Amino acid sequence: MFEKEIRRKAKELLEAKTVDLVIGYTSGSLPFQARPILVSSPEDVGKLVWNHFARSNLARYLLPYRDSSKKIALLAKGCDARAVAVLLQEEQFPRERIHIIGLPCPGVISRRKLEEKLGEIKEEDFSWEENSFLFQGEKWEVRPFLEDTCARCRYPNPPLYDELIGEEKEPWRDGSVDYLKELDNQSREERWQFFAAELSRCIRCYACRNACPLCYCKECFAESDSPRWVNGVPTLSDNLFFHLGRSMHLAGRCVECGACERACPEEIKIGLLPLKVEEIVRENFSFEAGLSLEEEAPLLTYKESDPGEFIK
Amino acid sequence: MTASELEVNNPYLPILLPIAEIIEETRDIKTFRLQGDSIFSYLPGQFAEVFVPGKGEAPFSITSSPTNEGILEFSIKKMGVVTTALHRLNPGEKIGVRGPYGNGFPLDKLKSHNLLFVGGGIGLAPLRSLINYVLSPQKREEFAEVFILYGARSPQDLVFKWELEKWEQREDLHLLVTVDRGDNSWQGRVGLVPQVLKEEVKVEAGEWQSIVCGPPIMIKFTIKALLEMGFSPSQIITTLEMKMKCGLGKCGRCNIGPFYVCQEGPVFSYDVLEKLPEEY
Amino acid sequence: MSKGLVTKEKWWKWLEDKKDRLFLSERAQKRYGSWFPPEVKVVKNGKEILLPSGEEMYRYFWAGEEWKVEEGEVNTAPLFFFSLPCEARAIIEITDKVFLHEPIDKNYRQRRKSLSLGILACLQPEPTCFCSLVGGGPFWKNEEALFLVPRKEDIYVEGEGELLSYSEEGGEKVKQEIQTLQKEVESGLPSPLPSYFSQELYQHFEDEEWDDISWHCMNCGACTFLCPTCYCFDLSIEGRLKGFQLRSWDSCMFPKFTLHASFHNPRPTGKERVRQRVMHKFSYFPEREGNFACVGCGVCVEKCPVNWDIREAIERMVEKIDRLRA
Amino acid sequence: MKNDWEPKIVAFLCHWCSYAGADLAGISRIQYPPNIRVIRVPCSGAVNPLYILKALREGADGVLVSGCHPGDCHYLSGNYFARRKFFVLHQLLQWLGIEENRVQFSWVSASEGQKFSQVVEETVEKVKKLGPAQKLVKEFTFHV
Repeated sequence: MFEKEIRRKAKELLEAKTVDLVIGYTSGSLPFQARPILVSSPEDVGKLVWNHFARSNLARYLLPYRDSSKKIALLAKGCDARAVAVLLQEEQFPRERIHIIGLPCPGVISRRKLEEKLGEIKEEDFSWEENSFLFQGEKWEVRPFLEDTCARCRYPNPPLYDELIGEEKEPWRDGSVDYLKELDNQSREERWQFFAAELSRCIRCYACRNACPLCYCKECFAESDSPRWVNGVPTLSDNLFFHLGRSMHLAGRCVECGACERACPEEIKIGLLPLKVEEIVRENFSFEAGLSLEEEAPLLTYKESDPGEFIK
Repeated sequence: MTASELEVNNPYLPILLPIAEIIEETRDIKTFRLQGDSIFSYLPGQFAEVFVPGKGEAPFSITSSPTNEGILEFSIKKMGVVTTALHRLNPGEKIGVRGPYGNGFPLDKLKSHNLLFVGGGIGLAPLRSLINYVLSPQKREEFAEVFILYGARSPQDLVFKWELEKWEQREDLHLLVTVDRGDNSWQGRVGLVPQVLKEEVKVEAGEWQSIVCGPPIMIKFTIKALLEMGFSPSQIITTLEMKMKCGLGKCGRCNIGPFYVCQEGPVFSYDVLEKLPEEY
Repeated sequence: MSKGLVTKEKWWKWLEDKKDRLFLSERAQKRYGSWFPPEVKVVKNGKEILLPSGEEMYRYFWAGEEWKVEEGEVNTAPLFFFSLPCEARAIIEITDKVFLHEPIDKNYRQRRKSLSLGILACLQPEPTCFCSLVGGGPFWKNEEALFLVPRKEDIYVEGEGELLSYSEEGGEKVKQEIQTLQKEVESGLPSPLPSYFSQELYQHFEDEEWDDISWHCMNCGACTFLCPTCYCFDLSIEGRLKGFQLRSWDSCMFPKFTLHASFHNPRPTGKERVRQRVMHKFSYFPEREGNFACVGCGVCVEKCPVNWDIREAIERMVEKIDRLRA
Repeated sequence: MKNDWEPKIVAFLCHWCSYAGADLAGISRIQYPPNIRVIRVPCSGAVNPLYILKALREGADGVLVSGCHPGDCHYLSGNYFARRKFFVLHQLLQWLGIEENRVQFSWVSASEGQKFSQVVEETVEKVKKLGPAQKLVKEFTFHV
């Protein structure tokens, strides 16, 4: 899956000193994991991997270098590149210090779904293609195994890149697989029951926030002492407060990558809230974050014709 | 189970005491005096957790001397939520205290030595506890010479001016006061503490113990100056500030290396401190 | 201490009057759920019982003319907690040492006094498990707790108390079977860290390895919150005119954990915080209390969103230490 | 107790229009329910969604946010920005099935004392129907 090309490109960029650092994925200590890695020497490019388990949004790893002078090459799936675009637009990183290696994304696969359908799994039983894989010799489509957040992806291809490795892909999404839509079809009481159950499991470790490339506030409202919005105890009401507050703060900025949900150690469907917010923004203000560097963020602008019936 | 079967007290529960007096030291520093029979006994250099109902709790070093019985004083700079709330209080209102916590100054080690106190800004607060302890009629004979060097950013930032005047009058101590920047009315010394220390404090390091407290940067350069003056690391004692919550060595945040500042500190001698990681 | 076999029927009989006072760890439930009634309360680990994610330390209220404070009551009904050896060890060898050490933490002590522990032998260590590396083992036991090995039709029990009176003598054969089983389970596990590790690790505080080790950690609190041994907490208040002093979980991974009111932060970046976590578990705590503050349950490894693996950090430092010693 | 229950409603009123509108209602002796607790804000655009959540968390049974009519903002466009923000919040709360009727928005100008009293009446009525707030109110229970 273009791993060789990625390594070759990384080596080339590092050797030519076009960049000082490459941020990509490497294989983890556990099977079915690809974790973020920083490569600073051309000898280490062999550590880079590219597969169906690139769960993180790497754009979040750019931010610690904001005030350095390092030039960074970033491997970017569609959503990573969209996040970079928002960061650029919000002036969180200078364009000239980032080199985006775009990667059309084959979708992130859920290990849980693999286990549910295939039983006990071992890494060596698999051989992977972009759209399919062989498991113990048997061929399977990738699609049913995708993470919920990825099954509804509309932009597998980076809208912004300095170079692209691999070929542009058709989005998976055709409306048939969308866990947000499934929830839309439920009654409000059912939805509330669903969220109450999900959010009462939240331990407020803030993995979702920390995995988010756009949650870069120096002090998050959830941890602020003055004013103090919530306390540190993960009760349902304060969990709800945190996730609602976070979703609202991401309104018109969220790139729908779902990294928050994939980061949740309790596997709470936490992406649904920001995703719903983006749907509201898209349907009412015709805006999607991270697709253009020019178009103004929807909550920083307005139209006189904006919906207002809810206001008396 | 190792714990005894005896009833234990809730160590987090504060005692509520009315504020007897509030002294405005500077624009942003006030000294709060609490009075009462229920005040715990403590040593110079220890600290306590101060609780403002409805606002929160924070640790402060005790600035009064235990020789002044039934009195507990804290000098507090307005910084965050709790300190701002404290600054809004009036005499008569109740606040909670629990403690004392920490090791305090090593009195046995200091006994019969000459003592050089070097304080900067509000850093005089914990030193004041020991100074007044040493100067008290009951204890004065146990210690030899006393030299106090105190500095602040400006004349307005000097704390305990009312007490500095008293000290000035005493014949059994030397007092040097300096400011980083003077103003029109300032007749005294101008100069940074470490600099004044090197230039004007002529002591034979051998018989002295130095006790240093102030902002981190001042402590750093003062220690350097003291070492140059011939003080050995074990002759330099300082008291540190760290973020603390419980004061009981349990909440896990105030450690420097394996030492909890709320338990094994806040007073450290430099021979211990220099071997610790610089994470303070 | 006595040993014996308890049949299924007798086990259920013993459980009969304890149903509503039973706690079972999530990981023990996966393995031994069928041995417990549906009423059993499943918790992540013992921390959830002894150090809940939020608890009231005392109340305060404005009584018209002045402030008052008063203590709350801790529920002290006797409880039973069944868990894997690692999770029991987290209580006995780590949190007990912190909270029952002077000054005794009253709330913890009250709960602990009424909590009986049952250790269920771990027969299927997971790929993330490393209890043997840090001084534990799948058959770790303690004289304070019941030790149980559930088998097909009966449970092998060691310990004291009422359950033992339900047991029958197992004889030499059972003893042999249990020993064989133990050997079998322990065979694939790593050997203990060298005795010099905790002291030597401290000497490597300044090493540049920490940059690399900590790089991909996002500094969320998943590992610390889910860890059965991580006990660090925050104290804060809730409520203006009446309210309570709250104790809630805190994490050394969060910048706020050590941030001074002056905005100075002694552990300003992820590197210092990751190092603190490793050092606390593998150097500082052992120095103070004599054992690692890690029981090797592997939950942090399993749950980490970015696969930050504490075993790799340890391995790397062990290798370096051994290289330098050679 | 249910019969005696009166909702507490926090009202964020913009200084230039709605606050003046409330004032006018007072001066003109127009009656409206005493359930609201007014917080004056410089502009409806300055009302952070967190304020609304916080009011509910701290025990308000309802929240009213009121500003100048579109086009009348003292700061030219603050209320247009507010409208977008609150639209998203309103939709989100509605979708989640939490408390969205507890959160009411209105435009009330400085001359609309009558309208202000109506808005308050309607808000109180709606909140009364819902009963005391629950879902976002801070909770605290002892664990074991």
